[in-house]
Amino acid sequence: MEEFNNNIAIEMKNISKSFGSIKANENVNLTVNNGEVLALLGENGAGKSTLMNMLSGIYHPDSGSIFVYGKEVRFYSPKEPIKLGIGMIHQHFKLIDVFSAKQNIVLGQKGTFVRGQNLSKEIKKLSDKYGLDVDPDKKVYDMSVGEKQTLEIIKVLYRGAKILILDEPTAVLTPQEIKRLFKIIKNMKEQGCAIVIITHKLNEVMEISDRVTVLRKGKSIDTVETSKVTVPKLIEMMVGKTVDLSIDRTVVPDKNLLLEVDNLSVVNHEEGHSLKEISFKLYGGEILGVAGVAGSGQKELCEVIAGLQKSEKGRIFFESENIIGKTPRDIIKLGIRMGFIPEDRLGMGLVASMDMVYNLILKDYQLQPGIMLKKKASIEKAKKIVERLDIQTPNIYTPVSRLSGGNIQKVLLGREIDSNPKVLITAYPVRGLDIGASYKIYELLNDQKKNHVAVLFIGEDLDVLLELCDRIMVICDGEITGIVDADKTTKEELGLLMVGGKQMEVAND
Amino acid sequence: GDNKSDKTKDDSKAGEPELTVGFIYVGPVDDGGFTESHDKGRLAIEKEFGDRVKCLKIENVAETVEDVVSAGETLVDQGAQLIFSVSYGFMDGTEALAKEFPDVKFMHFSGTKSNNTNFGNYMGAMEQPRYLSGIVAGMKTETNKIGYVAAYPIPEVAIGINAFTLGVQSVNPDATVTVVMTNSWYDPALEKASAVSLLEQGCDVIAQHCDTAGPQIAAQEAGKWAIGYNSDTRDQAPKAFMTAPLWDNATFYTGRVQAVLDGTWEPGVYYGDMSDGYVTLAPLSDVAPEGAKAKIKEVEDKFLAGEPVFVGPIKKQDGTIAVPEGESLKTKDEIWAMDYLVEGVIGNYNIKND
Amino acid sequence: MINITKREDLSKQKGIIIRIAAIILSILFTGIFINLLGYNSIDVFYNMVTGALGSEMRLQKTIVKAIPIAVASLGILVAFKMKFWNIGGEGQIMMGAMAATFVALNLDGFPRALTLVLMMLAAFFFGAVWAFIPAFFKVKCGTNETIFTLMMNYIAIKWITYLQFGPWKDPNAGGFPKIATYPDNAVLPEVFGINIGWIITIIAAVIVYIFMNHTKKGYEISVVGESLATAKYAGMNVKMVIITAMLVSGGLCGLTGMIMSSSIEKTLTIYLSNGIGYTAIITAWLSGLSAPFAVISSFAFAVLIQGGKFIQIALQVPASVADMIQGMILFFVLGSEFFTRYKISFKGQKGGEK
Amino acid sequence: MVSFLCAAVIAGMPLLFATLGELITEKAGNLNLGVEGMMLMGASCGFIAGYITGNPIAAILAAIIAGGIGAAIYAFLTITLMSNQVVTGLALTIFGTGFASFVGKDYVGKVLPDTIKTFFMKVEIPGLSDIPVIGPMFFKQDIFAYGGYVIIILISIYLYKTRKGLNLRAVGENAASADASGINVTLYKYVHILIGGALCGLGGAYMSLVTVPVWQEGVTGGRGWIAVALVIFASWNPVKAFAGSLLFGGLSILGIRLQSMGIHISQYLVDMLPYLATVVVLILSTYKSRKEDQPPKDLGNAYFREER
Ligand SMILES: Nc1ncnc2c1ncn2[C@@H]1O[C@H](COP(=O)(O)OP(=O)(O)OP(=O)(O)O)[C@@H](O)[C@H]1O
Ligand SMILES: Nc1ncnc2c1ncn2[C@@H]1O[C@H](COP(=O)(O)OP(=O)(O)OP(=O)(O)O)[C@@H](O)[C@H]1O
Ligand SMILES: [Mg+2]
Ligand SMILES: [Mg+2]
Repeated sequence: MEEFNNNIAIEMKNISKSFGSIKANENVNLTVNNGEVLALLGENGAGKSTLMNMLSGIYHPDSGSIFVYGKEVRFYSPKEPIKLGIGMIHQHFKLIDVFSAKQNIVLGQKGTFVRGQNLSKEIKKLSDKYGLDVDPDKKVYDMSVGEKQTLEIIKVLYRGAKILILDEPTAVLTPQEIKRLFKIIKNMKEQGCAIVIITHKLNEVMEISDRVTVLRKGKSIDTVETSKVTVPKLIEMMVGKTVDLSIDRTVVPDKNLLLEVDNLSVVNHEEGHSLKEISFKLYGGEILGVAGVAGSGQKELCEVIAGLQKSEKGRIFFESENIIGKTPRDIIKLGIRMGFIPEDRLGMGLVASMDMVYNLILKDYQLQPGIMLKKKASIEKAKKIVERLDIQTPNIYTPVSRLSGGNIQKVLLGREIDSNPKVLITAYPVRGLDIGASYKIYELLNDQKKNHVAVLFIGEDLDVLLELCDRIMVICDGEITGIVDADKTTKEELGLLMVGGKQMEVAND
Repeated sequence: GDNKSDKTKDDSKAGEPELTVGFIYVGPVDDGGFTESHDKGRLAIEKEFGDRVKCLKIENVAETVEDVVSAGETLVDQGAQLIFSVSYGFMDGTEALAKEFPDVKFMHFSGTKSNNTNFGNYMGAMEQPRYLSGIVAGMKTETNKIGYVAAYPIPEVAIGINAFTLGVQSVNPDATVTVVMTNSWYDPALEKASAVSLLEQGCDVIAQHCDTAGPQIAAQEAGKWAIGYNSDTRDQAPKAFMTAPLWDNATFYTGRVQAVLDGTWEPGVYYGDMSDGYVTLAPLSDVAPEGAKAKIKEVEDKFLAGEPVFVGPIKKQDGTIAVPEGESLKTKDEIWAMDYLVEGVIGNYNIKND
Repeated sequence: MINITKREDLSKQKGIIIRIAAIILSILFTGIFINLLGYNSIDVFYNMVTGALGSEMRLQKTIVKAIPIAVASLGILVAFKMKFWNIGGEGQIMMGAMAATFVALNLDGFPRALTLVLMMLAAFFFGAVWAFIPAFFKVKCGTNETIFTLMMNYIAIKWITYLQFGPWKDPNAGGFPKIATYPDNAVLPEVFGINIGWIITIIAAVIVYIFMNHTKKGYEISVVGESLATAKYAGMNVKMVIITAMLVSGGLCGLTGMIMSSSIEKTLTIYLSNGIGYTAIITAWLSGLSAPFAVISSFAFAVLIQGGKFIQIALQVPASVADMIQGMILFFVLGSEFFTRYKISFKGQKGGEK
Repeated sequence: MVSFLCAAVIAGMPLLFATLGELITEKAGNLNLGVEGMMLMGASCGFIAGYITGNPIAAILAAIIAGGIGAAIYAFLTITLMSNQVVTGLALTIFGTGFASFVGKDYVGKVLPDTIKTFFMKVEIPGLSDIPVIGPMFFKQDIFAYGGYVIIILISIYLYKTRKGLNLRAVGENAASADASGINVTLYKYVHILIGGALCGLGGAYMSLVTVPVWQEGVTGGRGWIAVALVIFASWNPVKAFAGSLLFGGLSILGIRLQSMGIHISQYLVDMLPYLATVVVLILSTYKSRKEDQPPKDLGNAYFREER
């Protein structure tokens, strides 16, 4: 017993924290041992990030106590936890873009001068130890998401962290990158570190964690050993009831060609990505999945179809109209009904500080006659969407930034669906959403498909792609490496195509 | 609410004043230059009349009609019956005020407008002491190059430059006067920098028609000599300061107030000269050239006797005749019609000709 | 331990209470400060308020001062709503006034109404042009508008200086560098003793309110201000939106210039704008970028200005004290915004069941 | 020509101090438009202290403190109370101008004691001052200017070579990230805004103690605004700020130089040059924009830890 106690890295007791009237955490308890991975699970807004932010000094608990290695501590800023060896990797990276890796690593550290050679050597030693790979002089703005995450990890390790917190680290990673990350986590665990990981992907929980703590509505529900629990049981703990996790894929008869992309090339100078001579067809009544390593050209593909990017060459036919070179405005004015759910919901799809009504007008106002803005219809529409998609919001006049990720996504999806689109482009629509919300979204997409909408679904979770889509198009480095039927392929095959495996036979019918 | 304001008044009064006088100033009263020289007149009123006359002033009024009218209205609101507005740029504002308050008397400095009921203007024959200061400069210069830091290309400035230059040439026909315009009445750093650049061009005496002592300080730092303006600033550059043409507003202002108290005030155009003591030349300092004192006395006596400053033949910069031989500019209007610089001046006056 | 949390929804009542508390506090603190400077703070505040509002004439003067601030604030807020930091109001006012002056001086003999309308159009147009230049470079190459618009102020003022001293110099002004006074048909008429600028202000406020809140363009401006990417996503022509908003913003500032030049000033001078372009930034911000509140905050600021002028005369306080009072009150009002957005609680030992 | 360059250095010095002050402030993520106000506070207080004590060090300290007090008001409002930076800066200009005029009321036109004048006299640096052009331009200046050179070097080293400088840049780039890295964002902002204010105060004091040297209302004559522009002109680089200050100093006296040489060119249009130059540089700089030359990303934003 004594020995076990010595092994406790973190103990959080009766932690409470409110933001205004919202009780984000209420008497939460949590224990993390050295040499173990604890998964922290819960729906959106359950209070996971809040709890961990208190451990990293970003927030200060209203009440309760925190023990680190058996000693009670009080954190008033991120500085103190860093000193105690607690490192957190936030969901949104906390890196300085114009700095090099090296500069980011020494940020906030003791010392007078930014050292050159020695520092690089130290970093090299550290990355070798954990099997990480980073170029110390590369600027963050030149890095891929995976590299940035690696940098975050090295940053934490360089500070001598023995306790590591990862908030949704896999949400933006490719399967390969996730695999690598897990290897690093296991490596660290073997070195005796204590690790907390927050993720919405239950298979990851099963794979990596030793124990699971579940939060629901700000309260800690239970902690169980991973080996003694099943996925459905975890979901029940999270949601409070059982949830059906099957996606039914109906086949819609008589598909008609709605969108044809022909020999399309795009260069994105800003981010250095591109699309090279891609061609494919999208039919009404199907979901075409797009798989690929992050940054393979998914963003460019969506944006060029939506008219937000210029193309170098090629054509895009909507029904029979060539919409290449048309701006979103032209497309709207042409009466083409196309829905687009971009990757960055609050940055692109919605106006964060505005309420639902003003966010719904966004897509309608252009077609209103006259110069005045007419809100009435949108108010009705907002009410309807709230009801139909079961959006949790105080009222339709609450700024959308106040809603949770899942509800924000529903607002966006609700708006795009409401315009009765013929083509719906969705980029990572469930990113960061909890299980319940994700399946709600899948259901909505399936409904669209049944209504003969052509859905382009950019996804990252291969299991979901395989279950949800009719066909899957794999892109690698801006090129199509294959378009395959979802029920005739495997994860392995997709994985191979994603890293540029040989061109597969095209399943265009 | 009225109790309160009565009380405030009670505090400040010791016997009701017979007259309230208002001053509208373009700068702060302690600008060490133009506004301060006029504020000395206000202080003289306070000293002379004590409790009989109350003085109100407002500083930093912008040269816009809006600001001037607003200041004037508030002064009248506070009981002013005689208002001096002390900047050329206040002319239109003062005119509007005179129209708005026919019972209040307005005096505008340096302007050209007036009426015959309640709006007059006043100005001084600064060309007289300027001419005298030119004599000092002309006698002092060794390089025969004299610098002149001026504010704006306007008649007042042109008259000053011309009078100064004629003074210089009366004792030193070979000397030239190089003019630099700063386009500001008041920019200590720029005025000094202007003087520095003149000194570097070989000028060894710096005169000025702008409000700060910057040019004199520059001259002192270069080991050269200077002629000030507005106030006797010999403390600021004791090794350079030779003399300065000055205003003496005390007599004029107290006289106007006395006239109002006596009921003899009349509007009209006042052009005070050396015989009135309205403009003077500061006593020469130790660095002034030998013999200058006598020479100045001689010319000053002529002026006091009524001789004009601008006596023909006077040539313009381009060599054409401005005032033919045998003629001279006598009245204010004749003098203030000058829109040229005289021969011997290096510098540009009329930018329309650019 | 002090704990600061963000407020979610502040009730209107509480918001008003906080703001009133801020004003009371600012008066208290500023009052102490004034006493430290050696003045009686009760007198000062009493006179500031009565000086601005205490009589019909004073109220009129305050309104006259509020008019240009309000119209310029309306312009500024349009740009600010788009997060385009237009601090070029000053220059846009000047260019608007220049255009109005050109019309006024060249269309002598036209009917008054027509002249005035043409002047307004010209002023709006030139203010808009002056704002268009930074807007154009913003959309073309993404230049920083804050500094660009600031520089445009200086360029405008130097340009007007050039006109005033050069090509536009009134030949009938006796050589003085002033631009001719407007003929009567180019002067705004008065209603209730105040120039009709106040009617223009109300109309402009209503139009801006409707424009920003009830038109498609206004909506587009808000969206562009919040997120460029979203605006593009929604098919907005972002460049056109930016340009349009800046044309409106600059146009309104230009109109301000017309009102200023054709109401009281009746001419154009380099001092015309007199810092209104900067003041309007403050008032626009304090209004929360809402048109009706911009009018109110402009009026409040005018009370400060008029009150400040008044105490200079009534209490003979130096201009600098009025400036400091203005600055301090602004500090408090700005600081009080914090308490409307955040809540402070002091945590004792009550937390955590032991 | 050399004398013109010399004069340009002097004209550029106050700009240099103020620009460096604003640069440091902006590196901490704060845009302070109160430069003119802080310069005036420094100019008047520096002059008064010098006049009363006759001690140049006291004068400089007073200027530093005065500029710092102005900056402290701004810092408290924008950091702790998170008020809008642009508007707070404008209010600071109003306040600072009034404050400087008020305290300086009785010192207008007063003459500094000789101890101060001699202290700030031009001194040649042996050896260096003999270099053609550069020598007389830079190494025949007053001790205050030499202080300016030292400050440029110190700031450059601080910003680009030290950990603290790195932390500072991080605060300006992304306050939330800096905070999460254990940097005390509030402290960094306060300290650097105060240093910035102190430098602005020094810029003002250069005018009242060296350039003119007298105290007069509005002695800085709008140079504070130019400094704000210069920071951008210099793309947040202290060395470029020096070059920019010289250029602007030179342009500001170009008109009068031409006049004194008898060259006729409309002065009003010459006066426009510095502003036109800024605009042109502003436009050109967008064409070859390196990410490192861009403004600090968090410039103008208040930081609140619990904000999302
Ligand atoms: N900075 C904040 N300001 C206000 N409220 C907050 C803040 N952070 C969290 N909350 C509140 O706390 C609750 C818990 O949020 P938290 O981010 O911890 O959820 P989470 O479990 O991490 O959700 P997700 O899975 O979506 O990341 C939310 O409902 C939210 O209302
Ligand atoms: N500024 C805010 N004020 C109050 N509550 C907020 C605020 N921002 C977020 N929240 C709350 O925080 C909770 C979690 O939000 P969060 O943005 O973390 O969602 P998320 O699902 O994690 O989305 P994402 O994956 O995009 O982060 C939500 O319940 C939301 O209501
Ligand atoms: Mg979270
Ligand atoms: Mg989240």
